[in-house]
Amino acid sequence: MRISPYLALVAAGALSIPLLTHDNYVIQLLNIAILNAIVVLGLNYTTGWTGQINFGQAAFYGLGAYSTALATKFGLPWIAASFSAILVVALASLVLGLPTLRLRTHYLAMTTIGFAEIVRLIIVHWEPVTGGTSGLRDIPGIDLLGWHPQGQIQHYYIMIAVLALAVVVAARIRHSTVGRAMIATKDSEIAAEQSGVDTLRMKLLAFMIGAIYAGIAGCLYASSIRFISPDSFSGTQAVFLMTMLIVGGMGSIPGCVAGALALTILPEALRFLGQWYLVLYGLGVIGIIALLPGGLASVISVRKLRWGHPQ
Amino acid sequence: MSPAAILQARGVTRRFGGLVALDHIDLDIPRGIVQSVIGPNGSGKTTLINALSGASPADAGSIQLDSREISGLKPHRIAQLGLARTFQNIRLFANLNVLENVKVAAGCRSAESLFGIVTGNRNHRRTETAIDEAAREALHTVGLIHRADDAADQLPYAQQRLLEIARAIATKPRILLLDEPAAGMNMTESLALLETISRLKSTGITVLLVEHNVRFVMDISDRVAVLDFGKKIADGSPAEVQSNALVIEAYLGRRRRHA
Amino acid sequence: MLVSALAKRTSIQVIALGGALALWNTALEAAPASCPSPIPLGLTTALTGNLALLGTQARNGVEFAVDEINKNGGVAGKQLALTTEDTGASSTDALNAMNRIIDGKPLVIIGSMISPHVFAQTESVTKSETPFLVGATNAKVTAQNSRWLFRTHVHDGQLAELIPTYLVKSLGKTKPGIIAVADDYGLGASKGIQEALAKLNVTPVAVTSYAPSDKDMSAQLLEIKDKGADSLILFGRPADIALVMKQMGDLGIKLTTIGNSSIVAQTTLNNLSTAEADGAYAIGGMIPQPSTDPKIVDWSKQILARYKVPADNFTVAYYDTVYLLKDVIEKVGCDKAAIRDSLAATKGWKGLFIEYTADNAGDLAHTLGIYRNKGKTPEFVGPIKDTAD
Amino acid sequence: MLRVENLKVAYGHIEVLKGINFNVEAAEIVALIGSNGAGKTTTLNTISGLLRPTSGVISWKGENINRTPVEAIVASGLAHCPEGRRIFPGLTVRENLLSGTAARPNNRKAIEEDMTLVFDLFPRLKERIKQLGWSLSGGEQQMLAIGRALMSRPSLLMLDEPSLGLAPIVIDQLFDRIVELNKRTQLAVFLVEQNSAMALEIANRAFVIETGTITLSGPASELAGNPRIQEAYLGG
Amino acid sequence: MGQLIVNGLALGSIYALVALGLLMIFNTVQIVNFAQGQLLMLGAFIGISSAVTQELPIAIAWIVTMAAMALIGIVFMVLVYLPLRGRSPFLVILTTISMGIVLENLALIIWGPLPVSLPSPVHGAPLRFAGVVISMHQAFTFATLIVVLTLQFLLLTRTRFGILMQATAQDLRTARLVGIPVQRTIAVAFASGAVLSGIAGLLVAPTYLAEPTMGGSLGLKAFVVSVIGGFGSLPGAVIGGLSLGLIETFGARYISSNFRDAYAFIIMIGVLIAWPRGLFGEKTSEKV
Repeated sequence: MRISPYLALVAAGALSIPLLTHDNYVIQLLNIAILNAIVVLGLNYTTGWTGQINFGQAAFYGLGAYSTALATKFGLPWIAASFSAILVVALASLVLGLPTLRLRTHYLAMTTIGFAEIVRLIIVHWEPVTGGTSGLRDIPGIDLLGWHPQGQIQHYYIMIAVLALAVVVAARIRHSTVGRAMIATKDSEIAAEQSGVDTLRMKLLAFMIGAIYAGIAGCLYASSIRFISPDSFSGTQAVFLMTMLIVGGMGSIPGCVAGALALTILPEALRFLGQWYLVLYGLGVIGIIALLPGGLASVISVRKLRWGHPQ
Repeated sequence: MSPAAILQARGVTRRFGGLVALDHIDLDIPRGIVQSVIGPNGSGKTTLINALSGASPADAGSIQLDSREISGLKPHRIAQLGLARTFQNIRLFANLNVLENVKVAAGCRSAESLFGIVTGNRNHRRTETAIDEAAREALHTVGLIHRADDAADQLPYAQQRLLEIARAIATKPRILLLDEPAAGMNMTESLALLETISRLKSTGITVLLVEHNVRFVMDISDRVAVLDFGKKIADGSPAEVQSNALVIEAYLGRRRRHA
Repeated sequence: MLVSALAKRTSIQVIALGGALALWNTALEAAPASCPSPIPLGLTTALTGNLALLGTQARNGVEFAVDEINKNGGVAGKQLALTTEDTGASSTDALNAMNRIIDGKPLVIIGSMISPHVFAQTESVTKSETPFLVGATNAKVTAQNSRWLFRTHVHDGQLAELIPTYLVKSLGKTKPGIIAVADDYGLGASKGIQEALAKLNVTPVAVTSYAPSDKDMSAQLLEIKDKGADSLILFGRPADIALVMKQMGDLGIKLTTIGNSSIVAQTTLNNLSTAEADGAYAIGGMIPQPSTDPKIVDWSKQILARYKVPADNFTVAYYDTVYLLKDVIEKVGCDKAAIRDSLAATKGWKGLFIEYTADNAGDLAHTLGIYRNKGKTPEFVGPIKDTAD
Repeated sequence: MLRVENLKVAYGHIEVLKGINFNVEAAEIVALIGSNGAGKTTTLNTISGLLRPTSGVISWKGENINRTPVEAIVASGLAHCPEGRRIFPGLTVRENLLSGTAARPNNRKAIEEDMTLVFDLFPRLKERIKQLGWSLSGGEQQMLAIGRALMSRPSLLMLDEPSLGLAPIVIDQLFDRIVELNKRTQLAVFLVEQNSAMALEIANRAFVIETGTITLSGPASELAGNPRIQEAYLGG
Repeated sequence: MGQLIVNGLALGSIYALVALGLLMIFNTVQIVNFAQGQLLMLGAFIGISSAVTQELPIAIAWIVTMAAMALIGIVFMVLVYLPLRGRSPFLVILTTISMGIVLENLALIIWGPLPVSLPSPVHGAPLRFAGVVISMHQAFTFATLIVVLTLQFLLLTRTRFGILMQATAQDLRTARLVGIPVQRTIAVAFASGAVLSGIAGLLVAPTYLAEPTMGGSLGLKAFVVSVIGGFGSLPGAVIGGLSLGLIETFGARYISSNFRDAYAFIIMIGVLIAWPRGLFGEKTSEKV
């Protein structure tokens, strides 16, 4: 691998964090940041590579979480529940994607917002099953062939492992016919078509893979935090996920991870700002969009940067 | 249908609102030749390429590629069946490097499973190697192999045009549609381009060359068709076309009636 | 005197501030030495997002009490140090906020009044073995089997029982329509109310809801009216309750209306005309507005002057919570388990309005009152106690 | 009146104009001819301020306008009738003409008078006054584009390929109008064309541009017979 | 039934007004402003600050609000539009969303979380026919919608400036070429778009109260309206707005009030699947 020394360094750092701190707060925050990173990596398939606006990612995240919670509460083994969650999310992505992926920009944006809102309303009002706005409590924990991880640190290692897998899969896909075809679809749909790329299929595939990433993260969320409620997967969260992608750098795998980590941890570091925090958050995002088109990825990337080339 | 024709168009018509951009165009392109389509600005040349390649399908008419009807097919299907094209206003993939731009096209017929990609199994590695080789070969053909790792949009203009051609030939086409490939090139670059086209022809690819610049196509073309106001006004050898009065008028304009 | 009536009938005595001061002074002498200085307190509450109003009202109660205590010499001679974290509007953020609070190792944590936030936080707090006092209204909050969790506000299970009972038995209405806000607060209550009505053999003519962000509730009101309702059960937040009552006025719908304390909240009444507000009933605890007790009136005025937001029942509950803690700490010192046990043994502790007594689940508040708007002025009609007491 | 000196323009890395020189004087018709991609439109767009030169000087009525805003250039009497006509499709004929007055004061009476002049020149436009721009024929659109440019009261009118996509008979009529306009009002015309035969017939002087360089220049009547012109288009 | 229609139309008028503001900006620079709802909220609060806090007469408060909104519109253009000219529409969408977050939280800091109401400019007993009640404010809201629609129509089609605005919208490059001061035209579009939202805010505050988070859902409804009606269509915005008001009201009454917000989105998605550019189409043309 080209950048293996860096990767090794990052991996060693990630694995040793729990040795440096036994702090539940830090580890729990990292766990949530890692889950966000997985969701944003998924969003990157749709928006970063294939160029489709998707404000439904938080809803897929939620669908994954609720499917897992319900399946495990129903008594399904954890492994089976996680697969059923992936299935549910993949089906939902098809239901949304098939009729709507031909739409462009603000029309697609609105459709995905609408989808997310409909999913949220169903969760809120299907109280007997979903627990409504009070959410679902006492969700069974992770059960990996009889091993039940306990405490934040054990969960942290599971999350890191899944994130690593998500990154490897993303990197593999990026450097395959599929990844190149996705980026070609974004850069010029017509040129991609005329080079033999079925762009509609690519959009759908990106949408589905992205949703599955969100579904897996949702599954881990439900089984590790063991409480879910609709407000964690709302439209506001979808906007935050999107800003993580933009701030990290659209299309860049390390950018996605960096963006998710930064924007999950930063709010905590800036808690002292109180109500001013969100004002500065919004202004910061605007600033990054205007001044740093490549996002954090263009700062952290070890490869040659391409400044000033808005996508 | 003449058995030798690789591409046959019959009555291809395209309207934009009230404007008839292509008016019942018939075209027979024999296998293995360089066929040019020329015409003044706005005569319908690019519209013809868009119609043939499916980018902006014809409203009426039939198009057959090697006796197979391709009108109405999606552009990517047409590309997979062996019709490739370049764009007059260059459309490269800005977020991919030069080699990857070509790889997109080189992989157009390889059906890879996601499972294979993710696990990196032997089948996948074999496909990737084949794509890599094909893409490098295409870059080699147009003389861009030394820029394989550069960002596509950092290339100089003429090389961007060559990259478009490399991308098109990486689909292993039976017929290659070139839309004004020399636009914006200087003399040396144009000559090099002509050489590349001859080389492509010698490998058995049929070329449909759309050009505004008549001078450019004369030496290389086996046949030349001329469009004016969306109609085909001439079709024949370069010499025939060059001396055709209708063609001269279409290009230079008619003298004014009272002049 | 309404308040004295309240005091007499429910044997609740409102603590006069002067009396309280005397109490603190005596407590000071018996101060256990084990307390750190300052004594760390944690609070998580919503200060941004669409729940900011509720969160702010709770925060005001805690902060006001802490400042007052500190100004008057602190707890056992030690100052209180309050750390506040914003939960935003999501339970994930609420969990993050809580973990951060726990990280600061506070002696006691005061939690949000938003039930999903508390659900998300309880496991972490329980693990940290820190006493956890909340005002969240979902009945199930105290059913989480946490020995560390206590609630100092009445819950909607109590309201869900009492509202139908009062409506059917005391007001004699048998065809109610229900309208509730579609969040944890309203939908939970709506469900409980329907169950309680069923026990009374009453079926609501219509059950409706509206989203917290909705502005127009006329469709729901017209449905209830068209279906021949003789009364309206209303459950929501002050902002939207005001809209419902305003629109009833606009539509000329006059029904006996009964609901939660938002009906008599200052925030609601500020936005209603006399006619729109008049005659509506509310069941709730510790509502400061109707009080004529000069101490409470003065207290309310101070809160309004300082925060520009009127005090509500949550402000009262959270204010009481801090004083309850003060008394407990002065009694048992700064041992978390001892504080927990002392809280669990609370019996007849007198707050601003009511007495707090712990039950097995950890619920401390059991006293509710019936209020009625006379014009734009709420009046106390009478007390009722929940069945658990 | 208009003087272009050593003008260079580049799109990114690509130099499109490689240092061209020419001038247009009052009441003249000057033609710039050349094939597609030679740099004709770039020349016009740079003069009217849509593009900025990399080097060289554009002087208009003695002032350097290299950095002057587009609307100020229009206001100073330099009108540009763009390639492809660019009629506002959703505006009526009248509204399109009105849009041409953007750079002058909103004097209703003067505007109405000028509109009458345009209608005198192109009576067809008057018949179509309430039609939307997109519904006009190609020739009518070209008339409208010229009319719109005239509404800014120019002293130099720059026409970019007015013959593009028009039938020969329509081109004839159009060029008659241009000549008439020039004769009647002393309006200078800078005509960019690939239809060289027609352009050379009505122009006083002409330049031939090939890949960003001016390769021939002289009185139009002399150039008309020059075999290099046909060569430049059709090859030898 | 009649009452439902009246209330649905009253709500729909507000949606239509916000959509008209959205249209003003979209029609000039092709930007979909996802912070339009927050502009409405600002309008409501500025109105309240002037009329309630500063105790200005209500008519003056309206004028102050509109002037302030015009200024805010121009600031908005400078912050959001100018730095992003020519960038992908996706980034513009995200920027306007971020701007919405900024405005909402600034409002929370400035005005606090309390819901407040604004006096209506009109008073008097409600109108009643055949059991249907129309409050004076509802009648005033209808009237305002009609006046605004008429003024907007006259401005865009009967004045030279309006025609220059339309020209700018249809072809920005040619607009520059014929000498239209496009910068100023765009500034006016942003200013008037903000003013229209401000008017909607002034109309919302008396009946629906004002609070910092009110913009989010109203803004979103305005997009639904614009999508259904077709972005950029004046009749589309009005017909879309009024019908959305009716759909929501009737859906809440006769199907279920729980899913009130879903009806709008379901219909929108349905419309888009059938007509990808909305019922009244988008005026811009896209070239291959």
